[in-house]
Amino acid sequence: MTNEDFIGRKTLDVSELPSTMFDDQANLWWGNNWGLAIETTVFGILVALYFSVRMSISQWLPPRTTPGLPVLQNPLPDLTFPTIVLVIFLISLGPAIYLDLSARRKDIFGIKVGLVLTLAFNIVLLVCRYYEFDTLHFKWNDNAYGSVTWTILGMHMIHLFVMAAEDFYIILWAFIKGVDDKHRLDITVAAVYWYWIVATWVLLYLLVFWGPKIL
Amino acid sequence: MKNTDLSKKQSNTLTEARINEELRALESTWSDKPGIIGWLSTTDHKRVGFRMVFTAFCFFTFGGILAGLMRLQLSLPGNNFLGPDMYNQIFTTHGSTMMFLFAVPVMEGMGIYFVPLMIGTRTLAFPRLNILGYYTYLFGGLLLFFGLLLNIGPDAGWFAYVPLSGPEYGIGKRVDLWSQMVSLTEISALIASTNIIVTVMKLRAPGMSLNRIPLFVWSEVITAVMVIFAMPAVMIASSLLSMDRLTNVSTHFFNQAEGGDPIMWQHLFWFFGHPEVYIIFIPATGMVSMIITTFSRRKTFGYTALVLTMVATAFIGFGVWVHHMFVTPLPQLGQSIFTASSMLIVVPNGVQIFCWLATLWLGRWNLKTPLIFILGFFGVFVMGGLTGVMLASLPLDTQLHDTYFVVAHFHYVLIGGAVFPLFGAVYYWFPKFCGRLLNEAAGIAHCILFFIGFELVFFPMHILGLIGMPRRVYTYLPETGWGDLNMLASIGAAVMVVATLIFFINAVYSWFWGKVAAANPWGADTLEWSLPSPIPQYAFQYQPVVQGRHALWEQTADSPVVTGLHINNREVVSTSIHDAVPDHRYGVQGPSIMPFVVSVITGAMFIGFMFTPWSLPLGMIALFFGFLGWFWSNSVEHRPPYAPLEDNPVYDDPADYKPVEAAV
Amino acid sequence: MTRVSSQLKAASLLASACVFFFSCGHGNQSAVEPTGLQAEHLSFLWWIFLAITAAVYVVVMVILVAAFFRTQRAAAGDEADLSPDPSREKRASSVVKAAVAVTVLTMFALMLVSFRTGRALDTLSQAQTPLEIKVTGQQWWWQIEYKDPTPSNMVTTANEIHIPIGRPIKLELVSHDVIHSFWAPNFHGKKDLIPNYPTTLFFRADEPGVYWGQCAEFCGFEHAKMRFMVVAEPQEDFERWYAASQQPAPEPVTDSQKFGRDIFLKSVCTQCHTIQGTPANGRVGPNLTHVGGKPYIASGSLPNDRENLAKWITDPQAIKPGIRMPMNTYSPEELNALVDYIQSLK
Amino acid sequence: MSDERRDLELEKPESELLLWAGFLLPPLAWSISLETLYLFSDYGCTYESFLPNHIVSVAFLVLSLIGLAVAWSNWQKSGATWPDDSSGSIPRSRFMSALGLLTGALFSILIFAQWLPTLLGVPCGK
Repeated sequence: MTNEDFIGRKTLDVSELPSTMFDDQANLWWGNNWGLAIETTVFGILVALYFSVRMSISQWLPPRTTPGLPVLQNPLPDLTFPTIVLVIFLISLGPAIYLDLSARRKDIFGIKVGLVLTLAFNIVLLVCRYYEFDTLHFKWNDNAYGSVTWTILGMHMIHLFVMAAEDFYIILWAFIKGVDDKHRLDITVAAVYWYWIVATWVLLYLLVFWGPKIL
Repeated sequence: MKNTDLSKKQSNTLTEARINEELRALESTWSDKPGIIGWLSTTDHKRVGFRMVFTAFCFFTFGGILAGLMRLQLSLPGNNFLGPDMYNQIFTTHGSTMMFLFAVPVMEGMGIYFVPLMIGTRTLAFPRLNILGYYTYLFGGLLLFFGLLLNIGPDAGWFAYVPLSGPEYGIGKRVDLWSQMVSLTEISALIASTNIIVTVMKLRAPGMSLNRIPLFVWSEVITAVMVIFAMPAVMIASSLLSMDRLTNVSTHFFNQAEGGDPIMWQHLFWFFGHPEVYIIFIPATGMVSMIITTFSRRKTFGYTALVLTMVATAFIGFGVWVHHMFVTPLPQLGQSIFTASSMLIVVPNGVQIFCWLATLWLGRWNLKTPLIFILGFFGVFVMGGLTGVMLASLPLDTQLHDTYFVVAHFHYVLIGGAVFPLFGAVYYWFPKFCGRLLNEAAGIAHCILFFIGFELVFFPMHILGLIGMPRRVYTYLPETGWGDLNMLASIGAAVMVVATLIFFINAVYSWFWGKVAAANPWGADTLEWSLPSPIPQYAFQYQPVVQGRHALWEQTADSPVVTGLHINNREVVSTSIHDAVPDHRYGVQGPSIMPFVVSVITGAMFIGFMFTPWSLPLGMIALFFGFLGWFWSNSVEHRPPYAPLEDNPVYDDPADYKPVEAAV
Repeated sequence: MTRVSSQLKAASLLASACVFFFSCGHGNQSAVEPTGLQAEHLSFLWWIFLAITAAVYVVVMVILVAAFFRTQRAAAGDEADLSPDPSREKRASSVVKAAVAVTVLTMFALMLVSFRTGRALDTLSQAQTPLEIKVTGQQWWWQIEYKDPTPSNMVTTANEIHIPIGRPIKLELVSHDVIHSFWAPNFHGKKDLIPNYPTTLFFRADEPGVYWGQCAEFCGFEHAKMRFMVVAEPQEDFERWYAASQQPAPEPVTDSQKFGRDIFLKSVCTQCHTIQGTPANGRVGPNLTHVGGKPYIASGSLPNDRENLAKWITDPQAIKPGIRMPMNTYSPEELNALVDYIQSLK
Repeated sequence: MSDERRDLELEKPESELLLWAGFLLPPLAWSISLETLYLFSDYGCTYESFLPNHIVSVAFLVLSLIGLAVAWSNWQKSGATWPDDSSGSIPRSRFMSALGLLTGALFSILIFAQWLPTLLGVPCGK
């Protein structure tokens, strides 16, 4: 179409529409959710892999066979510490929800407090994850069971890292440049990411730490 | 904002002064940065899409050369032209190239290029991610060919079955090259898919409700959703394989001695591998629908059914993977379930064929090259589909599996089902790329020769398979009696090479000296044809308000256009998912070099992972800084304020929106 | 264009049909010239599928060609038809619906035929006591072991399966390295040999003859040269062969043969190969006890004559690059004696 | 082209959740039935009990038919004519419910077809 084609055209004026929307009206929210769909598929496949390993191993748990050491029978993962970590995960939902709501309310103070709190929880959980690997009593290269368990924990840990980085970035922006509409949206989307991290962890925790006992 | 307000807003009309003023602003707002940095950092979906298509055609050429070498080797029994080592590298690279580096990216590239135009918007939802996806794809592809040129190309087949590809039997870094290439290209595919889905969900021009989306756009969205659920399987599989292979990691996912399972690899691979076929085929069906509609000069017959067939194919495509494993020792009962789904996937495909035939039957043909390619598509693809029915039968497949019959089958499906429509689409859309038409006579010669060559190469392969020739053999004995048919196939390959050369010469010639095309040379119905060719960077001077399924055919001289968007930064109208009612103005980021930087880091991380697991943490730290730079410059840039004309209101409430300075 | 392409199509169909039946003349490695019960079922299934799918193909092409002749021509500038004649549309839509219904029914019919065939193929496994043979796929040859209650009576050979006609054969398929696939198309479909997944294959030969099979799953360098021969013969012939194969290797007679044996036993050959009745008992490569009587060496890829045998012994990598057998250097006299000896192992 | 076609004003739409349910329930039922059936076939062949296969097939067939019924009721509510490309949420709902009708039919047939091997006694032999 050329300029002439537009002369005298009726218009649909969208100037009064807002420039930021939340939730299912926001592009970023959908982009994030489809990204999470990918990651959920990833975890789904890893879980399927776990069950496949379970089915192809006749002695469950498979004995640990570190070279040079006697065969260690039934090295069950510890339960106490991971359960405490799970509780911390669930508690961390509090600041996340608070942050989410503050962002929607445009409550700048709430946003800043929420950001710092979530980052703090995130870092604590990262440290906990490091010690969680110890509670497995297994190495990734002991057998296929060890491989798949470590991979599940590791994949989830990568998400913790990514979330921490994202939080860190938003904190930088919020404290240096202030909080604008675009970053309010970013915060609500990041909150969805955190909800997802916690939700997947509840399921993965059950699989990784209870699976060896009941499967 | 209530819808009623919108219709009140429609009363304004555009004046010439405002049009000219806004055009000037649009041109500068949407232009790329100058120079090599500008070239590397572009976020224009048209440039990125074209690069993707162009790169994919380069890989197509390389893959084709490899196919030619294989045909040379097989033309005579006991030939010594290529040894087994070279032959295995070549057939692996040929398969991997055509699947990972040509077919999927070229379809994505076409989607990246045309989807925003067809839905009447100026950009993809995440333009910077888009260019990141292109670079990761490019690096993955270069990695593969780098390996082949150094004679360390992967040699375990494009399917890389363990244990042959495992640490024990897959020597050197060959299979690692393959698995890192897979990871990189799948990242690219996942990025493109997320982008396309969100774009189509949220950025359709006002009025383009779900029942009006062009079929090609439907096909791209459905494909993208398939990618999201299919590609993770192969990404995980290839990552686990590289972890198994990495000496100081040595996991045991596929090591049967430690509880791993080689059949699990096949499940993971084919859970991706079969949907992959439809990921390639469904966009092609979108192209077929577009071309048939335009060239039979009537509305598409059975639009709803055609959308359904694509959705159904996408679903069922995930439920047929075990037919690649019919000869593995799994229980027949379980496998028979997959016979049922593999056979019934014919139903949606049949519906598609019937709807297209009905459109052609009821239409008036404008018999031009694109349509001729579609006729070739019918001739070839239908036969591929029917041999697919044979392979779906569990008992029959035990004879046909892993023979040249299968080679024939999937080339009929992929070349017939994807390459013929793709060539048709290139002839169709070429004017949009460069403003010139491809030469018709050369196009017809290309089509006919390609068709003849194709039939010569692949028809005999059906017979070869039946008389016992397995796939992936680098040679065969004279006593087998396979020599004549193989020679015939090799002659056909030469014909195909000639046909493709005609196409390339035609493309280069027409690009510079071809017939200049009008904006809509074919009288087509979708929105990209309302744009001048070549398309300006801002694409739509004013985003249209869509009036029907065949947007241009149903558009009237007084259909309204969208106004009131920022023209001093990159903004498009974002609409609701179901009915495409405007809900907000969506600002996107401008060009940035950071996606390039991030993709270089990603590439380095994956390549490093072939040698040491430490590349992962190091890469992630580097990525952290890469993304920091990216996001820091991400905020919508405010250019020097644009003085609004009287009838163009000021949009920003300063209290509501804190302007930020453009960084990086 | 369509006319041209459809004519071409017809011509190519005709031509390929001729080639097809011509090629079937020497089908000792062919899925459509069955010589066993299972392959007959499969071949019958194939012809049913071929008939139906060919009919469908012809119908689609006829419609396309008819549309080509029937429809009017238009130019790009012609206005598109947005409200087509409702009665024509309606007729077309009934035809499409009918076609879809026919498609569904056809698919169900084909499914039922498939399931029936699957059941028929399985019945043999419950029939009379089969002859049990263990087949091990190796990179890149086949080890064949005939099961026998007395271990010393077991016959071990390579790449050559002798079977009696009319009796069910039960193959135990095993692999210890990579995935192979056992395929003798004249008897049955193929079956993958996956490490850790031992499996079985039942078939029966109905006509005597020499048939060929080949590994069908890509297994590395010499996948192409991993062939085997199936000799189906009357019961008495089979028993004669079996009894002969149980014997240890014949003692060398001539001086040259004796010299050859000494060379063999002193060389690295013994680390991989077994010759029963001699100290050579390697298990890595094929059993050579009766290799002299075999028509082929190198997994069915090289006719067994003096010249080939000499070439194979000195430089197997030139014939099957990548295999585990190393190059060997012998003087002409030594090589001559070695070939003499190996040829005497009948 | 009539005036109301150009109008962007929309009537109150059908419940979007129901529309999506009618559209996606049959394929989702089929996806889950396929995976479960495949797992249970393994189980059935080991323990020679195929009752789970029948139960899974019937259950998901019913679920798929429920999807079909939902789509049918949506279609009735939105006017029960075959969808065209007119504007507004009613024609769009009609389009989505028609898609639901088609997926419902197709995937119900598919679930039935996958029940057949068990019904006809396809053997387990590996």
